[in-house]
Amino acid sequence: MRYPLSEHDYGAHPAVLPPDDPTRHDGDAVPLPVRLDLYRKMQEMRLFEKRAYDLFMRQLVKGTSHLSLGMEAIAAGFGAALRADDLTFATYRGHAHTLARGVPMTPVLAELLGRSNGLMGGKGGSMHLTSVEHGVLGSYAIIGAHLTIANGAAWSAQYRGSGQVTVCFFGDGTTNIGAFHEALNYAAVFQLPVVFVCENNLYMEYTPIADITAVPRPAADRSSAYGLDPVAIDGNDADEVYLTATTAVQRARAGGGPSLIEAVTYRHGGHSRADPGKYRPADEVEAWKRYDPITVYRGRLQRLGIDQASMDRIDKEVAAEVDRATEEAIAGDLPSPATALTELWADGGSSWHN
Amino acid sequence: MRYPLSEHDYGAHPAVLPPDDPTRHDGDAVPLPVRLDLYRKMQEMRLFEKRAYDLFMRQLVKGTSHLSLGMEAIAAGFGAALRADDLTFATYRGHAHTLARGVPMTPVLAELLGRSNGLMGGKGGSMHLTSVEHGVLGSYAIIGAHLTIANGAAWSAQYRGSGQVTVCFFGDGTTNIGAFHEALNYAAVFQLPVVFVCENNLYMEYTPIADITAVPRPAADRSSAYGLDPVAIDGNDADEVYLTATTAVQRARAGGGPSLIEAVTYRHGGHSRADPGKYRPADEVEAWKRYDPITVYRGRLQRLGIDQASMDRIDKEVAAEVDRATEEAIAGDLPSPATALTELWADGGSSWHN
Amino acid sequence: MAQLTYRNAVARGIAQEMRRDERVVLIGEDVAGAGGVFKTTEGLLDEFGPRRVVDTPISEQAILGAAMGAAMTGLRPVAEIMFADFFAVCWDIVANQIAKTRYMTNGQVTVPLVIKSGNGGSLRFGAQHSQSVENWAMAVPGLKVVTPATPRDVVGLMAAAVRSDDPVLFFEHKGLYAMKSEVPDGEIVDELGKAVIRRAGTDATILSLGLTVGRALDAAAQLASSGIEAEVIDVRSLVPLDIRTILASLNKTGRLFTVEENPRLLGWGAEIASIVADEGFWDLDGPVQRITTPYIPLPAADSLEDLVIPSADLVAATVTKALRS
Amino acid sequence: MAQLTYRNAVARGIAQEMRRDERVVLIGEDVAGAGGVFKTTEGLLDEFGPRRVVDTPISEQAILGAAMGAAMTGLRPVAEIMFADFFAVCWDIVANQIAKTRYMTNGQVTVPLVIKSGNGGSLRFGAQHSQSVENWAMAVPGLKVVTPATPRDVVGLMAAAVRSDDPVLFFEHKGLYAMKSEVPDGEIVDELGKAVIRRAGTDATILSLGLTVGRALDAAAQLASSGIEAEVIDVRSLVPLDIRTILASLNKTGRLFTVEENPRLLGWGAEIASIVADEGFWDLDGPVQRITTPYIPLPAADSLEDLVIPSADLVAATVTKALRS
Ligand SMILES: Cc1ncc(C[n+]2csc(CCOP(=O)(O)OP(=O)(O)O)c2C)c(N)n1
Ligand SMILES: Cc1ncc(C[n+]2csc(CCOP(=O)(O)OP(=O)(O)O)c2C)c(N)n1
Ligand SMILES: [Mg+2]
Ligand SMILES: [Mg+2]
Repeated sequence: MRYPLSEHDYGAHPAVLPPDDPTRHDGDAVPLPVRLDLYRKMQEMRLFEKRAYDLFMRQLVKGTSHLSLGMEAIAAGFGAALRADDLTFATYRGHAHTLARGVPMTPVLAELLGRSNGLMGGKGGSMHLTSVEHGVLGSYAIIGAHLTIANGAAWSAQYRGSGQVTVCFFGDGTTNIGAFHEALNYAAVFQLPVVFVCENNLYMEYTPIADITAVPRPAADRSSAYGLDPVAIDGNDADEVYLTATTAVQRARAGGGPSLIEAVTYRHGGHSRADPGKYRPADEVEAWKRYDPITVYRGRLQRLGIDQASMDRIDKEVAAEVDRATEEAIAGDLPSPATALTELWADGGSSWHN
Repeated sequence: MRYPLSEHDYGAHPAVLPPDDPTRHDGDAVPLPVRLDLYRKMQEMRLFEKRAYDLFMRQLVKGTSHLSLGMEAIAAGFGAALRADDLTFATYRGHAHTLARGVPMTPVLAELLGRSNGLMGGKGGSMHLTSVEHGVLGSYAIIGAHLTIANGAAWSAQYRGSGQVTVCFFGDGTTNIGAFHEALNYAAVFQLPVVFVCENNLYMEYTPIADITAVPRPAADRSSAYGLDPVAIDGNDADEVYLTATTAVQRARAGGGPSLIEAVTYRHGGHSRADPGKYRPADEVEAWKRYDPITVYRGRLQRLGIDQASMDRIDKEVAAEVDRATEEAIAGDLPSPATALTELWADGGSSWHN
Repeated sequence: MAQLTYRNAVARGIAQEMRRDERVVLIGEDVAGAGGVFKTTEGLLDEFGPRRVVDTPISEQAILGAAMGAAMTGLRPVAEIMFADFFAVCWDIVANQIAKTRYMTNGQVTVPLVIKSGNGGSLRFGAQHSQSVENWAMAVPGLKVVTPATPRDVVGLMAAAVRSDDPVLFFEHKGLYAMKSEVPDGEIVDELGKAVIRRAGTDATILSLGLTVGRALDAAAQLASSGIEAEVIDVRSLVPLDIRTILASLNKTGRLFTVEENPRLLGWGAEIASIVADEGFWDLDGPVQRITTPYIPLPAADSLEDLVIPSADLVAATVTKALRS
Repeated sequence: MAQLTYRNAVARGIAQEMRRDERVVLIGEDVAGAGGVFKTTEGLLDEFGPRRVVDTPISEQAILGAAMGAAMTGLRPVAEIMFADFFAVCWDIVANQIAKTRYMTNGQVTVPLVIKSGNGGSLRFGAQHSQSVENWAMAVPGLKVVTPATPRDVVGLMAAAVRSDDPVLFFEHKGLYAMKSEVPDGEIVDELGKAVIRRAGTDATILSLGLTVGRALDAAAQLASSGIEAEVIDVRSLVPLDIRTILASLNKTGRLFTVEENPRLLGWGAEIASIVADEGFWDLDGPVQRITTPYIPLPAADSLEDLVIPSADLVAATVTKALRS
């Protein structure tokens, strides 16, 4: 028998380091407008979540929330590869994925603040962001389930002949739960138009993924169990993500069936607001903070001839947007008490008897 | 999208045929006494289950029951490879696995008949055979769960330093349920002394496994997802099973961790008593009936110099044993009504209030 | 008007709705080629083809997740969970996802699906294949819960379930599959949330569901011969619950009995008893009594199983004793 | 006698038992290195080492299956399911395997294990992380079910749970983790199945559990100032249930109220109300009333969550209205 914590002290496991060459994808065939858009999107996610964190510290965001600071390239890269009517499924760590689809900041932030102008009127909260209008079919907070639900959306798209592709995001830790296995097999059997994206940030909550997973690459090393090709990519390089996403989405749309993509990344902060993230080797944290997807991308744009000033302008615009959203969210009313009892049923109410 | 029943009519899928050379293992290093024991055990299972079927037809066995006629080599081969104190976990299709551990026929048959001299006094029935005394830690009727429970027994053995190995049997269809995945990963992470045995009889209930599984070999093609070696064997050859079992069990006992073994076999009859098994190509059924594990083994013993008469003697002894068990089971009393309310709790009762 | 078995009525109800609405699809283990392990979906593959009637792997979470995702995006799936006991392997999808998503999204998402399942005991299948688990579903806000007791009601309630824009758990009773009775020709559509008075009476109200409807009726017949006129109500729908019919009956009879197949603790009758102890308190002439399977898993042996599931005799004896004391 | 938080009391209770009995082991997600996401197992890895305190993958079925198999073969595991909502992903292991195996095997197998879990709302975690699901467990024969309301009871009931030869579901209330109060020094061991009268009274009996104990006590204080003396009972153990204490109180007060955090339908109070409507019928001076979270999933927004979980004010108002009418 093997007990990981007999092999190393807690937090003293071997560090996993990021790639060291950020220029690898400079020459990739990604059109410049797409690249500028990717940059802007990542900044939106970054500045939005930093603000969410501040508001948390000011106790305006209650409960918990899970940030994806440092992981923005994945949501951004996939967002850019999708058609407006494509469908996405995210987790409790889903702010970025929601913004990626074009959902405005105000309702998202207002939802975190529990206001009536929140995306779900305050009833869902940070962990359940949903905007059907934008193809954001929900954020799910119990590990595993939404992979199976994503299959259903893909099945329906195929049945209805809509040509929509479904993309489902989840974490490395999620690859060890039963629903992952059922969903992947099911998608492969029926050749569903769905792309599963494992955001491998190397940790479940406070446990390194390597300690509790039988294989080194939690998703890619499982692909063959579903007859799928193993795909592991640099999740901090928006171009690598974007191109991989484009291929997988096109394949799905063309009837080529599901894909499973493992995008390796890192979260800058803790698992959730309460967590300082102390269980991670310092050199690992440092290296990944240096290999920040926004830094990587800004460097690339610069090498490709975009001047600092244009990028600064984007940053400023985004910052202004975040400020505006903050004001609008804080200005939102509390939900009307009556709404606590609405929308359980399709008739709008929650009555259980006559 | 792919719909298997668009590709072929129901029951008209490609046949999967057995190996065609039954002599391959004639020269294997299996001692003759073990071989004679394997033969006897398989006959016990066979004749016992044929009798169970008759009693079913006579409406003495109620409810349902699942026979493993044609699959005996697996339970027998593993049974012979185990130490008396090793632990086994079976499914609703578990008569053979129970007999394999030395549980006498009478209480097993009496349990099927719902008698007080049944293995569990009639409270468990055909699908839940358990004999702790013989290391038979239960038969489980809901797909998947017992793989996780087997891990617990293996963990405990390791923790207690007992040196026991746990063996867990399940079907091909079971490889698509979530608990399979969780159990395999868990066993591999903690390097538990457990052997998982997938009895691949090519069908779940009435659906060919190939139609609803993403890979051709439902267990072996998943091994690498758990860092395990792929092992697929001829489940109708008791020697191949026995030798594979011995290796895996020794490995587990020596601290080498878990194994996953896929043993390919076939059930002669339907899934359960109600099922005539009509969804299977006729040539497939015929070929596998010819490649009957008992026929294969009798042929081998004959080639190895055992005369027909000795084998007939074994058959007769076993038949007499089955007759005796039948009499004893039928002579058993009905369970006393009071027992319906006993043994929910460790205090022997079922009270929920003071 | 034709005689139809309860099991065939299931297929008829589904077929009625599939003919009407292309968005209705059926998935589950062995529901297509084999026509269901209980033969409740026989003929549907032939009529509607492999695109609308789909066999799945043994992956209950994947099945219900697929149904949910499809329901969220324009289909109206019917999914089968073969034995209701197996809800336990996919309860997250049912209780945490299907039931809660509309509320959590403040109504953005609608989840119109039906989960049909073989529920209940009396077939000697033992503890893991015999449970009555309507009460599991009743406890989770966001699920409609029905149990038909007759072939006619199977058709009518199935139609209502498929047409409902909310998720419906449709509990078929395995012990009733072989029951045969008259079912009117033509389309049958019921309304969810309506109990039915199966026998009128003045002395006691007996609530029943699924298998226990027949037993309650048998008990009422016994009671009548000794001068007690019991009113037997088939509750049919636990959510929504037809409290009005129940309270009106109690108002007439003054005594309430429930006949529940589920084990005692928090069986469906507990909720109704608690409602009655509140809203019907001043109508009660005596204690509310619940007749249930005891607090045990079901034993496999026929002799034991027959002992523990409430019988007509037990119902009659309980009512008699209560009314005579 | 030291001040201890409810969360630290959990670790103290487990440590007390681990010191006493080498067979006691602890498994769960992040329970070892991190000391639990709610910090309820802090210090246990340091004291007992990585062999007895084990971090697992996110595999709730595998965790509980491992606990069950180990319990069947000589260990006495404590397993954590982080949030009680997650019981839905492993309900098969709990409800169909752990609960039923002893009965099905006619007593051959004993399953002495504890499943601890963070239950309940009030922390603004939303619908999938806030449920009170003791009632799910109470409905399944074969599971003992406890919910401590104080740090002292956490220790005593944990000890009782670990020493029980039956499986025990130990519901910690997340909203109480920060609660701090006196806990006696030395070994504390309670008995399962005993309710506690937290405040004596003569006019009404208020049953409470977990988070609602404090709210019921606050309500009783309010009521006292307007001349109503309510007796507040902390039920503590749903299975076994201390009916005697409840009926004795009712006998004294004549009125029964339950304060339940679970949503209305088939909350734990329904069972008690149904028992009282039967066995306590002649003691009742008026309707039995249940105060529960409405029939909804919990909303995330603080303002909405506070509205729907029963408050002291709501309890006081309900009792006042009932007694004054
Ligand atoms: C079934 C279930 N078990 C446990 C949890 C608690 N939990 C929330 S997030 C998390 C870690 C998930 O890790 P991963 O999948 O890697 O995603 P990440 O948070 O790193 O993005 C856990 C264990 C849960 N939400 N659901
Ligand atoms: C969770 C669950 N789903 C469905 C079933 C119904 N069922 C019983 S046996 C069976 C087929 C199992 O196939 P396989 O694993 O290949 O075993 P075999 O019966 O062929 O030995 C099914 C679907 C079940 N018992 N449990
Ligand atoms: Mg992670
Ligand atoms: Mg099979």
